Order: sequence, then C-alpha cells, then structure tokens
Amino acid sequence: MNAPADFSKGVNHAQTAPAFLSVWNMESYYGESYIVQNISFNVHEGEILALLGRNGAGKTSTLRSIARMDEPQVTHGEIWLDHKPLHSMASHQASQAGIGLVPEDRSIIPGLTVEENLQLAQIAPPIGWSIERLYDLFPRLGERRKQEGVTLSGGEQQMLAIARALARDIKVLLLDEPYEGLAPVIVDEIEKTLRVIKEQGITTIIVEQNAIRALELADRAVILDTGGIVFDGTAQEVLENDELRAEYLAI
Amino acid sequence: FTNDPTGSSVTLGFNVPQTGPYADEGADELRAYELAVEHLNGGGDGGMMNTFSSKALNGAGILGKKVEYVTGDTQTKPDAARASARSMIEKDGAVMITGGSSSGVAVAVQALCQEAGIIFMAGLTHSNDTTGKDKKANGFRHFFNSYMSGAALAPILADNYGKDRKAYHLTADYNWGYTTEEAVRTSTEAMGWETVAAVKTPLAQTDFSSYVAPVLNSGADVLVLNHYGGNMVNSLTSAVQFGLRAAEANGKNFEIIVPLYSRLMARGAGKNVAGIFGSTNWHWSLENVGGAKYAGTNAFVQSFGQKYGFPPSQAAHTVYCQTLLYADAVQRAGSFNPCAVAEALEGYEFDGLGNGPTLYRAEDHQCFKDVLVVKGKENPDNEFDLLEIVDVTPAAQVTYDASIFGGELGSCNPGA
Amino acid sequence: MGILEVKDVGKRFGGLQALGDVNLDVAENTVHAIIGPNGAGKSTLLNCLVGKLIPDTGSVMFDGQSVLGRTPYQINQMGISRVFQTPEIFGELSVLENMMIPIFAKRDGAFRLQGIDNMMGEKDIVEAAEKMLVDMNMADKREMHAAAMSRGDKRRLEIGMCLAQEPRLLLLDEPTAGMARADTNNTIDLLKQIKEERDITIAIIEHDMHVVFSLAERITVLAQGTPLVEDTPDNIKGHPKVREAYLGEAA
Amino acid sequence: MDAIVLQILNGLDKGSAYALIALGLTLIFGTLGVVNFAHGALFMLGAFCTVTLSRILTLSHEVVDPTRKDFLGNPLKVDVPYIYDWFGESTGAAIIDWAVPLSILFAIPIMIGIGVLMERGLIKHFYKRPHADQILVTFGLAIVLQEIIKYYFGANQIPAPAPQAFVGSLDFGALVGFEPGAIIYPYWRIVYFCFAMLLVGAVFAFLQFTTFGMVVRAGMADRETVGLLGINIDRRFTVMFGIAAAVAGLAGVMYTPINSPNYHMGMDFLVISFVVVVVGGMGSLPGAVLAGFVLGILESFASMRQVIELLPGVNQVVIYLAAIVILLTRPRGLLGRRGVMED
Amino acid sequence: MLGLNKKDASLLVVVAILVVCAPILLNPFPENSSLAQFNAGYPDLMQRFVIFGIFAIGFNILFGLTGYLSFGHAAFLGAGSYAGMWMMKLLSINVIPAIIFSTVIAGVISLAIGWISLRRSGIYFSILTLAFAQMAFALAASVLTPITGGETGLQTNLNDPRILPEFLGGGSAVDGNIPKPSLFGIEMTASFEIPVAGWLWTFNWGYYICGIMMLIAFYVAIRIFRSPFGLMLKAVKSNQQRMNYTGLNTRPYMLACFVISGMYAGLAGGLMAAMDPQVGAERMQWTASGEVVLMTILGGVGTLIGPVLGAGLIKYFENIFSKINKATLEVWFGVFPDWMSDFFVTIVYPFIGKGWHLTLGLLFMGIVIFLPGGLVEGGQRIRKLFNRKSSDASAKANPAE
Ligand SMILES: Nc1ncnc2c1ncn2[C@@H]1O[C@H](COP(=O)(O)OP(=O)(O)OP(=O)(O)O)[C@@H](O)[C@H]1O
Ligand SMILES: Nc1ncnc2c1ncn2[C@@H]1O[C@H](COP(=O)(O)OP(=O)(O)OP(=O)(O)O)[C@@H](O)[C@H]1O
Ligand SMILES: CC(C)C[C@H](N)C(=O)O
Ligand SMILES: [Mg+2]
Ligand SMILES: [Mg+2]
Repeated sequence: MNAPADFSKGVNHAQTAPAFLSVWNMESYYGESYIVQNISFNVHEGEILALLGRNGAGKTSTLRSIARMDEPQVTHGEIWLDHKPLHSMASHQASQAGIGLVPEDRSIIPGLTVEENLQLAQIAPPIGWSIERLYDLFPRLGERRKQEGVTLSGGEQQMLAIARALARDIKVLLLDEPYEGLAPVIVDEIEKTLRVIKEQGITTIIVEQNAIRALELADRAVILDTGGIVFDGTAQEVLENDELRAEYLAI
Repeated sequence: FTNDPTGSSVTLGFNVPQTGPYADEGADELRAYELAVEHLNGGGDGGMMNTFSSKALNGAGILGKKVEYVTGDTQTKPDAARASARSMIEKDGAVMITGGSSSGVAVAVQALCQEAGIIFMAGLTHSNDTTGKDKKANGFRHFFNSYMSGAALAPILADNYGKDRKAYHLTADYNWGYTTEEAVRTSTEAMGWETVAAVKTPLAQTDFSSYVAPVLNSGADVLVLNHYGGNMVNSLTSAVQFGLRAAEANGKNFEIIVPLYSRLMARGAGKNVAGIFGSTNWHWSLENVGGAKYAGTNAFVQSFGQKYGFPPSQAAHTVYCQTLLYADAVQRAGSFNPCAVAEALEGYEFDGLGNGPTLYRAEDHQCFKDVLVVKGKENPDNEFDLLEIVDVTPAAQVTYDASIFGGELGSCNPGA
Repeated sequence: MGILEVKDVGKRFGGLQALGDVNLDVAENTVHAIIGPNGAGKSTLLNCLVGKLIPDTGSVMFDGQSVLGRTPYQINQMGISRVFQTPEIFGELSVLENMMIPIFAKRDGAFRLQGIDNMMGEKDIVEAAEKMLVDMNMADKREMHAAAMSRGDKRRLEIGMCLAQEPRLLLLDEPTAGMARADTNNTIDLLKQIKEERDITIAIIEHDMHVVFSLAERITVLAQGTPLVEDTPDNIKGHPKVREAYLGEAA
Repeated sequence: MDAIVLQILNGLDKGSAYALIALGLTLIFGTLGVVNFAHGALFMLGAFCTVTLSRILTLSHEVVDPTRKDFLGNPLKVDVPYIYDWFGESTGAAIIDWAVPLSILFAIPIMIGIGVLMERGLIKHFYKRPHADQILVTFGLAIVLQEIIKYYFGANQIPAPAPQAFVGSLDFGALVGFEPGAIIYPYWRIVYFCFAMLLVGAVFAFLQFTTFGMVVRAGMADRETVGLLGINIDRRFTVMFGIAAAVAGLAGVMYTPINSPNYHMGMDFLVISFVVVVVGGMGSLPGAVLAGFVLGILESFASMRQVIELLPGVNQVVIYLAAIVILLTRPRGLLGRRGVMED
Repeated sequence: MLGLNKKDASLLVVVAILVVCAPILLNPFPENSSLAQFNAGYPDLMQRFVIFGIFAIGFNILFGLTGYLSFGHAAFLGAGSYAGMWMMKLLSINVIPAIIFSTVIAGVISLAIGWISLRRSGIYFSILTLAFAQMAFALAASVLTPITGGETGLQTNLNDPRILPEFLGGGSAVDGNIPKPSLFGIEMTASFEIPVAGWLWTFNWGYYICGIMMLIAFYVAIRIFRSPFGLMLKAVKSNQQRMNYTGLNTRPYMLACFVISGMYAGLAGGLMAAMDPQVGAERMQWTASGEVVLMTILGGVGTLIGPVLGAGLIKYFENIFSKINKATLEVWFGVFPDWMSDFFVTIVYPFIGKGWHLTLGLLFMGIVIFLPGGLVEGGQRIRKLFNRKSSDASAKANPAE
C-alpha cells in the first residue's frame, strides 16, 4: 500500500510530478460543506484506476473536481495533467486539455437528437473517434440517431454518454458508474471497449459500485471514505484483502 | 379648517407629472410655479403681477406669509396623484393643491381636495367633466375645455374648408377623448358637416396605422384626431405617412384637424403639423398678434424667457395664473379658509393675465375667456415658433349654460 | 388471477414499436421481476401501468379495475406506487418532509385543504415518517435538503417514500442502481421483510442479477417489446436464449 | 375586399415590428433563458442611436441674423450645422436627410457594444439565478437606461423623419388592380417590412447554417455538460447577447420614422413582445416571427371600424384573447419546444 | 402561542409592535428639521405600507410557495377596489361590507382565471395570467366605463343611493358633502395628533384598521406556510411529477393557493378603496402586477416578512423621494460654501424628485446583485455579523474553553 506522496503546499509540482495525472492535496466544497478532504493520488499513463467507496464517500465529487466543474469548488490543492495545471482551468479548458467525463446522471442534453449530442462533442478541439465509428461500437445509437437523446432508454443513454466522451480526443477518461443500468451483456461489451481504449493509451479512472468487476479491469485502486483516501494500491491487493473489502466495500 | 398656516410661511402643493408621458409638460408647469412663487414673494420682475387687474398682491407673500412649496409626482395616474396630494396635505400641511396634466388626474385630485377641505386649482385639464359632471365646490379651473374648443373651431373650419364636409373621428378611448369628440361633432354638425364615423383608439396605442389606413376609403374628407400628447404625435404621423395630407376626397383636399394643440406636442410631431388647425388656451405670441387686449402675455414671456431661456407653454401659463389667482383670492378674502377663498373666486372678473378679460363663473368654477384657434406653421422662424394664431374666438361665443353637463358642485368643505 | 393483469398492451413511438402485445399476470403477494436488454421496453411498460403513458392497444387491470383512463394520482390512490429509474424526489424539501408527503397522501387522499393546521402538530405523521427513515437507515439525514444527497441516498429515499404509502403494488425501476453493495443488500432485506409483513406485491425491473435472483419468485424476460419467456428464476438462469440475449457470462 | 387587403398590409408592418422585437427577445429569453425586461430598453436605445446621430450631424454653430427676432424680441441666433460648412449646403442637407438609414451603420457597433457590455457586466452572473432575480435586475437596468435617456433627451417625442425620398406612399391597390387610391401604403413601411425580412433571414441563416445555434441551445439546457465537451459557452452567450441587442437596436432605428421615439417606447413594446415570444413558443425563432405576424394581423383586423362596432373593445384585447386561445389549445405556443421554461 | 412555534410567534409579535408604533418609528426627524422630508409617518403612506404589505404577502403565498409567477395579480386588486367602491356607493359608507365584498369578488374572479391559467405552468402560466389581467384592464378602462368609470375612475358621489339605514353607514350627503368611509361612524381619515417636543405623531384610525387586517393576513400566511397545505405547495414547486405519482392531485392545491392569494389581493384592493374612495383602472395594469412581483423579490421570495419590507421600500421611494425638489436640496446643502453646495446639488439632483425612478432602478439592481435573497438576506447577514462578533468576543473572553 503506497501512502500518498507528501508534497508541501504551494510548490510547483509540474516538473517533479511523477505521474501523468496527479492530484495533490485537493479540497472541495459544496457551498459550506467540506466534501473532498485533502486527497492526493497519482495515475500513470495508460493505467486504469478504480475509485471505490460507499454512497456519499465523495467519488463523484472527486471526478467532478478533476473535470473542473463549477461544483464542487476546489478551494485548495493542485491537479496536473501531463504537465498542464488543470487546477487553474475552467471545465472547457480541462476538456480541451484532454479530460473526458461520463457523468453519473449521463447528462444527455434535452432538445438535441442522439446525433446532435455527438456532434456537440466534436465542435471544440481535439476531436476523437468519428461518429460512424461510434455507431459501429454502439449499433443501437446508430438506429436511434434521429431520436431525442433524453427519450432513450436508461441503458441507451449510458451508451450515448460513453460514446460522447470518445467522440473527443481524450487523454483521461473519467467514468462515473458506467455499468449502472446496463444489461449484463452490454456490461461485457463495455468492458471490452474499455480494454481497447486502454490499449490505445488512454488513461481511465472508473468509479463503480460493482467493485469486483471494476477491480478485475483496473490496474490500481483508490478507496475513499467520507471524503478522504483510506487505501491506495493495486487492484490485486484489494481483491486479496478481505478485511478492506468488508470494511469499505461490503463485499 | 384644515392646514391653517400658523407660522410665518404658507405651503402650496404643486402636484405635476414628473415621470410618464406628460413629464415635459409637468416640468414646464413646475418652472412656472417656481416663477410664480418668486413673484409672490417679491422676487424677480413681478411678471404678470404687474399687469394683473387686481392689485391685492403686494410681493410680500400671501397675507404677509412667505410662500413655500412642495412638489410631487402624479405619474399621470389618478392613484399616484392622490397619494402625492394626500402626502402634501397630511405631511406638509399644504393649504392648496394645484397642478395635474390630465383630466383623469384632475378629477381624482379635485375629489380628494373636496374631501379633505383644501382648495384645488386645476392645471392642465381640458375635459368638460372637470367643471361639468365631476365639478366640486373646492375645485377651480382656469384652462378652457372641450366644449370651448369645439365652439371656437367650428366657424373657422367652416370658413376654411366649407360647410359640406364629411368628418371621420379618431378618439382616444377615455373621458377627455369622449368629451372632445362630442364637442367637435356637435359644433361642426351644427355648421352642416356630417360625421361619417367615430372610432375609439386605445390610450396605450402607439402605431395608429390600422386606424388611419381605412379613413381614405370611408368617404370622409376630414380627419379629426381627438388625441393628445404621444397619441396625437403618433396618429398625426401615421396620417401624414398614409398620404392623407396630399390626398383628395370627394373632390376636395383632404384635411386633418387636431382639436387641442400644445406647442410641446407640436414639436414632437415635427413638420407634420404644418397647416393643421386646432385650438389652444394661450400662446406666447398672443399679445404680439392680438394686441394690448392680451396684456400680461409679454410680461410673462419676458420674465419666464429671461429665467429659463425659452418661452413658456400654455401649461406653464395656466398654472402661473392659477397660482396668482389663488394668492389674490386669499389676499382679498383675508383668510386661508377654503370657503372664504372659494367665495372670493366665484364670479370673479379679472384681466391682465394674458387672456384678456376673464370670468371665474360661480356656477361651475370654470373660467371664461377668449379661445385661440391656431394652425401649424409652414415655415417656423425658430424652434419655438411652431404655431400660428389664426383667430381669437371671443369668450361670449364659447360660453355655455352651466347646467348642460350635469353634476353638482356641492357645498364648500372647509375641512376639519 | 393476479392482482395485476396486463393484456395485449402495445405502444408505438413514431416508427418504433416499443411494446407489442405484452401479456403479464402478476400474482398477489409475489415478487415478479422483469428483465431484458436495454431498450426492451421495460420502463415503457411500467409507464403504461402508472398513467405516464397511455398504451395504444390492450388493457391493464389492477385488482379487477381498469387502470387506463385514470390520471397518475388516481392510479396511485388505487394502491400502485412507483420508484423511477432516475430519482424523483422533492429536492428543495428536507428528507423528513419528503417522507411526510406520501404519508399525508395515504391518509388524506388526493387533496385536502388544511390551510392553517400546524404541520408539526401532526404527531402521527411525523412519527411514521421518522420510523420510515430509521427503516431506510437514513435517520441521520433527517434535516438535509434532499437535493444535496448523493445519488445512492436519493434512490433510497425514493424507495422509502413509496413504501411509506403502503401500496398494494410496488413498481420498482432499477431500485438498486448506483447503490453501494451494503445498501443493496439492506434494500433486498427490507423488501423481503416488507413483503412478509404486509400484503404487498412487487414488480421489479433490475439489471443486477444478484438482486433479481434473491428476490424474484417469477421472472418475465422482455426483448424488443415482447415477452420472451416467463418462468421461475431457476429456469430462467438456465434458459439458453436468455443467456445469449441478455445474461451473457453473468449467470 | 380592399379593406381586407389593406388590413393585411397593415398587419404585416405591425407584425414586422413585433417580429423583430420578439426575434431579439427570443434570442435572449427563449434561447439563453434570461427573462430580459431590459429588451424594450435596447429597442429604445436603438431608436435613440438615430436621434443621437442626427444630433451629431446637425451639430451647429450660431450665426446672428439681425433681420429676424426671437421670442423675446432679441436678434435671432440661427444654427448652422458644421456639416454645411464642410460639404456645402445641399450635400450637407442630404446627409442630414438620410440620417435614419445612416444610423444603421452607426447603431450596429454601438448596440453590439452595449449588448456585450451588458452581458459581461451583469447578465453573466444571472444565468444560474432564478428568473425572479433576472426580472428584478433587468427591470432595474431598463429603468436606469430609460431615465438616462429621459435626462438627456426629455420626455416628449422627438421626430426622426424618413429621408425625403421615402416620404409619401405607394398606391398599392392600383398595382394589383383595385381602384386607384383604394389601398395606399407608405414607402417607409414597405422598407421596414423588407428590412425586417432581411434581418430575420440573416439571423435564421446564421443560426441554421452554423452550429452556433445548436451549441447555444445545448448550453442553455445544460451549461455544465457543454463545458465538459470543451466548449466555452460563456463566449457564445456573449456573442448571442450582442446579436440580440443589435437586432433589437436595428428594429428601433428603423422604427423611428414610423413613430417618433421617446424614452418610454421600449416599455410600451415590452409586454407585447413577451406575449409574442411565448405565443410563438419558447425557444423557437420561427415561432416568434410567426406569432409576431399573426398577432400583428389580428390586431389590425380587430381595429377595423366594422369589427369594433360589432364587438366594442376587441381592438384592445384581441392580442391577449388570441394569446389565451393559442396557449390553451397549443400548450407550448405555436412552435415551442418541450421543457423550455415550463417550470 | 396561537399555534405558532416560538420563532414564528416572536416574528409576529415583532411585526405587531412595529405596526403599532409605526407612527412614531416612521417619524424619526423633528418636524422642522431639514430631514423632516424623510419622515414617512403620515396616514396615507402608512396605510399604503400595510395595504401593499397585504398584497405582497398574498402574492408571496402563490409565488414563494409554488413558484408560479403570476403577472396578473393587479387584476384582483383592482377588482377588489371596484367591488369595495360599489358597496360604499350602493349599500353603506361603512367599510365592512366593502372589505368583505371585495375579498369575495376577488376570490370568485381568481377562481375563474386560475381555473383556466393553471392548465399551464412556467412562463406559459405567467403569460396567461398577464393576458387575463391586461384584458381586465382594457375592459375596465373602456368598455366597462359605466361600471368602472373608465380612465377617470370610480368615486363616491353626492347622489349615491347608500340604501342601508343611517346607523349602519347608509344615507346620503351631509350638507352638500359626500360622507367619508367610516367604521360605525369613525371616519377613516380621522386622526389624533400628539406633538412631543419637536416631533408630531399622527395616529390615524384608517391606518390602524389596515394594520390590524395586515396582522391577521400575516398570521394566516404564517399558518399556511407551516401547514401541511403549505408543504404540499412547496412540493408542487419542487417536483410535480413526484406529487402525481404519490397520489396527490396538484390542480386543487394550486387552485386553492391561487384563490387565497387572489383574495389577499382583493382585500388589499378593498382596503385601498376604503382608505381613499377612488379607483382608477391603472390599478389593474401590468405595471401594477409587476410592482408586486418586484416588491416580493426585493424583500425576499418565500420569506414571511420579506414581501412586506419590499412593499414598504418601493412605496417609500415612490412617495418620499419623488417629493424632494431642487429647493429642498439647496436648503440641505446650504451649509456648505456656494460652489460646493452647487456641486452637490448637481450631483444629487438627477437622483431625486423627477429622477426618483433612476434611484429605484439602481436600488433594484444593487439589491439583486449584492443581496441575492433580498432584504431579508441583508438582515440575516447583519445578524450573522453581529453574532460572529459577539461569539468572537466571548471566545476571547473565555480562552480556557
Ligand atoms: N450539490 C450538493 N450540495 C451539497 N452537498 C452535496 C452535493 N452533492 C453531493 N453532496 C454531498 O457530498 C458528499 C459526497 O457526494 P458524492 O456524490 O461525491 O458521493 P459518491 O461517492 O459519488 O456517492 P454515490 O455512490 O452515492 O454516487 C455526500 O455526502 C453528499 O451529500
Ligand atoms: N418518448 C419516446 N419517444 C421515442 N422513443 C422512445 C420514447 N420513450 C422510449 N422510447 C424508446 O422505446 C424503447 C424502450 O424504452 P424503455 O425505456 O422502455 O427501455 P427499457 O427496457 O426500460 O431499457 P433500460 O433497461 O435501458 O432502461 C427504447 O428504444 C427507447 O429509445
Ligand atoms: C393634457 C390635457 C390638456 C389633455 C388631457 N389628455 C386631458 O385629459 O385633459
Ligand atoms: Mg456518485
Ligand atoms: Mg428503463
């Protein structure tokens, strides 16, 4: 188990950063409530990191902080992606720097068709997979391309959200519960896709309640509890450590 | 009685529109009020106090008390005007309220003053109702009214446009519009004109094209615009755009008439007013045109023009007169008691306030004086010279029986 | 003769036959699961039961009375409650207030004007709501704004709200999606317990086979808008077509 | 028959005014979701761009003319515009005559500037705030703008006539075979209508043939997600606001010869333009334009003498009556989209 | 107390004390001081404060609880005023029938308008209410002139019938003067004045009657906010879909709320007519509806006391700021040297008198920008500041803890 590296505050870590994506002493707030409580971790290029924890542990908040969403507000700490300071960017800049987030509520944009939802992802640079290629990956979306995105079934929306992230040329993919609401066969499909993505060198952080599945896929795991990191190590370690699983993952 | 001034000063309430569509009229009224107060307190050149037939005023305020004033904003809304007047009465202890910019406001404030036992000296209000159907014992009006406009205009129109005319009326859909339409209709019909149609237009209307456009095909050859202020500027502009000025109908030149003119309004309509007839209560060039009978005019224009750099409007003139008339009545009555003041004003004849000999009729508290028929100038000399006086109709010709509009004066209320 | 009888229900969206001739019979006091691939029409079927959609053809009978032609609140008053796929709660209200509303609806019917009664004077209702919160293991969140909870908590609250109404038929659309394993297990236990204690019938849509197989007494598999098979869990597990079209390696 | 054609024509120009104002409003209100009570004020500012330009063009120095007298009897001071000195009297007069069309060029940068300033300085902070707050702040702004204009230009109307070449009217009836003089129609109103169509077309084209419209719509529905996709939505909102302000301003510029502008003209149009936008359907540009014309024509018909005599007062309520009927039969207005400002 | 919890009860008590003492509190400056301009303690304005307070409280019951933004509430106010006037013309000059009838009529009209408008939500609802109100305004201002007096408005007249017997306020003119609205002989305009040192306090009957009505209205509003009914309304605002699928019919809840809110407006209208027997159609115009929206937002939407504060602030500006003129300014700045006083007068002049709208506009903007929750939030911030200070102080005082 690696303890999170301890860097003193206020130092420019860009040069010293050992990893592709590094989060240092990050603290985030929703208004007055202190949610992400001083966490630090590293993700190496091409790696899949599983971010686990109970409901309300702060997983979503962590991903949103990295993607530089307005809420929660990161009040302290640094986030570096490939020597670029994400912490001083707005969400659209973070996205242009290579962050792709699949949010937990999928955030399909109302009023837009499936295809428009995808087109929207290809307006700002850098552009990733072509829309046709995405339809090959998710044929259901191709069939429904003219349908309004929000009327898709729950699972179809999930596919659209993942496809939309891939439509951009991302360096880091942040997945917030990607398997939720998907039929088991589709989960298998997506898992395969994630492996393909990994082979292409894309770094992934996956948040998932189905911890076993996530751990089987992941190289490393970070476990959160009430906003702090309680474990940072390899996925294998978690799978083998029954106590840890029982205490924080109830599996 | 209410608000008997106890100190060394007396407060008048000037309640004029400072916001809303008549704000410019209101501003001009306020200038005249300030001038009047200055003159009453012995400042300035004395203005019309020098020409006024009554010599009761001596430049030492009213009954020796220095005149002070409070101002308020009517917003040209009866509600707001009453609120403002009530605050003058209740908070500032005003002994008299004056001002107003529309008949709706005048009627509302007049009723309030009646209730509260305060004298109301109406400002700009032209509807018959103010001293007709809605007259009140505590209220007085110097300005002329719709009936007089009609009576003065009709003969001139017949002279200029002939007796065989077909008129189409556009009428602002409110009380003043109704009485004006009625007045112009009756008096022109008496001359032999025919009324083809009369259409009410909403007060809030800004684009009158759909009302103006059908006029040419209606068989009419005269358009009467019973509109005032913005309404009139816009409807006249539309009428000119639709070519009515240039058109012919029934083998005659098509004509437009605006029963009630004001210079401020004429400025808004720009070149469109050229050659169009209407009536007005007073105009700054009256003494130059009409001679010494209208003495006071030049004195007033001089002192107003010196102070502000432009000539006064008819609104300014009427409220200046009202202020002097009130002060004079108090002086003559020797008391601020509204009933005493009312008595001093009722049936009072005076001269030298720019309109020639004038009577404050006792029965309805309406002033009777000569009425000006004016025409938009074709080639104005300067930016104030927009109207040309065509004729002055003698007071006798516009006088009517006090009972024709109904209403009851009631009895004067001195207040608690 | 079941408590819920769905006969020949069909529903089209434009060119898409979302449901075609669905027949379903849910026996009283059982747990009936509906599973099937994404976009099979499961949620659509549920929508037809609660008045959110009106089917083009067929009939839906609840306890011998037709459901069609009634508005959602009338259907609910008949005794059908529903948990949505994306949590539908009163975000601006506190958790306790959220819980009180269904209890009021249960007691007072669809509308009652209690213009100046004091809410906190309704001791019974407050108590019932508090008890339900304890049951749902969220008593500590009592005063929280519902919108500020994590998503798993929102879902639990919604289930609690539906249970608080003591419905005769409870419809659950992926109730444990996004829920941590421990809470999923709690919810399974709670549902089992409630079913034992009260006269309640449950129809559940789930992609989590663990939940399905722990709860369901009968399972209907829906595919492309029509029922593929209906059988006991054990038989479904072994059904080759189901394995191929839906379960994949999961079973 | 001719009366009907006439009222349709009349409705068209009233409709184009409504449509233009509603078009600008719907860009802000229907697309950006900001309840902009200052929109009328933008229209009014456009009109005052014209007034300002003609004031600038007529900037003068005084020449004393001893032969004429002013109202106090002193020798008259005559104002001679500098422009006469520079271009000679006839060219100078022609330039002044063309002040209204010239103002289009003058107003575009000014209005875009005002729009951008307003968005950056104020509205930006209000996208996420409740509609109520937007109402209060934009209403406050509208009052402030109005008062400033009133302070400098007074409360009365200021004439701003069309160029001499457009004064007068076209005998439209004679063109299409009615009796001469049956249907006449002022030139300037024809210009206004054409201008409106042009502007509407340009805005449509811009939003239709570029992804701009889609992005802004998406940004409105879900700012957060659009940002997630790498799009700087703030900048696009600013641009949108600038365009909307320019559209409103140009509507005002061209309207001045039809009705002389005053500081209050924006408020007069404000309520109607909200009605038009909503009747057209929230978020629909074609809806706003369609509703503008429908209501304009209806209003024209309702103000026919024959109609008023039949149903006194319809002319005053017809727009609202139509709005009620349309909203009750078509829940989202004529062409509205689902979910836009329904809660 | 009265079925309220402690916090609400103390709020009610505070408001009651303020209402009772308003004639003193609103006249903080001695009669002859140059700041006497800012005194607001005269009957007309105090009546307006509480009447518009009632109006805004009622509006807030609808808007604050359900989030439905009605842009036509002035129609109910106007209808209430007309109804009240007719009662005073036909029945009796006693204000009681007028007030009751105005509330009832407004209730009936809001039932009809609400029935139709509530078929839509969001902006569509707002525009429907606006359309109805504008129609009501247009009709009142023109076609219905025989009933409403058109643009001039409706007033009591010398020859009104007033058919009730004299001891109930019926009967005709008193020696050529129109009788004034009264409550069993107590005239609404009657006041007694108490001069204390340089101050003059005016205690007016009409004001206290309005004040009592406002306290009742305020109390009822608190009860509604705290009732299950209020909870349902908040739930409607939060999630109508969930309401429906929880077996609740939102329509009658909304309609009941709309009607209650309309009746508040009617009551306010009736009181206005009773305090000052004159109604003009412009009372129903959209600007009047807009004003109550502004009052509510300014004070704080969904708060109990906010709307009253908002109403007070707007009316204060309308009545006090609009009356300051150049001459007054010159007196104020007279103490400075001439050039300085001229300078100040020039700076300040555009914002007062006829410029009062400008100040109001700036105020609107300032408040929304800096106090998103309206005046109530301002109050809360101040209180927090004090609390923090005092807790800081106590923390320092007890370092051991
Ligand atoms: N908008 C918000 N305002 C205030 N608090 C919030 C908000 N959103 C989330 N929280 C709080 O932040 C904490 C962490 O929430 P977060 O959504 O990050 O958890 P999570 O680990 O993703 O949980 P889940 O597995 O349920 O999705 C929770 O306690 C939650 O109540
Ligand atoms: N309003 C609508 N308009 C058009 N198509 C719709 C609409 N609602 C649903 N559909 C389509 O109908 C099909 C069935 O949808 P439904 O939501 O019932 O699926 P589901 O079985 O619940 O799937 P999931 O497990 O992914 O939630 C889907 O293909 C969906 O895209
Ligand atoms: C301003 C007035 C002279 C005319 C005004 N419209 C009236 O009602 O009397
Ligand atoms: Mg989460
Ligand atoms: Mg589903």
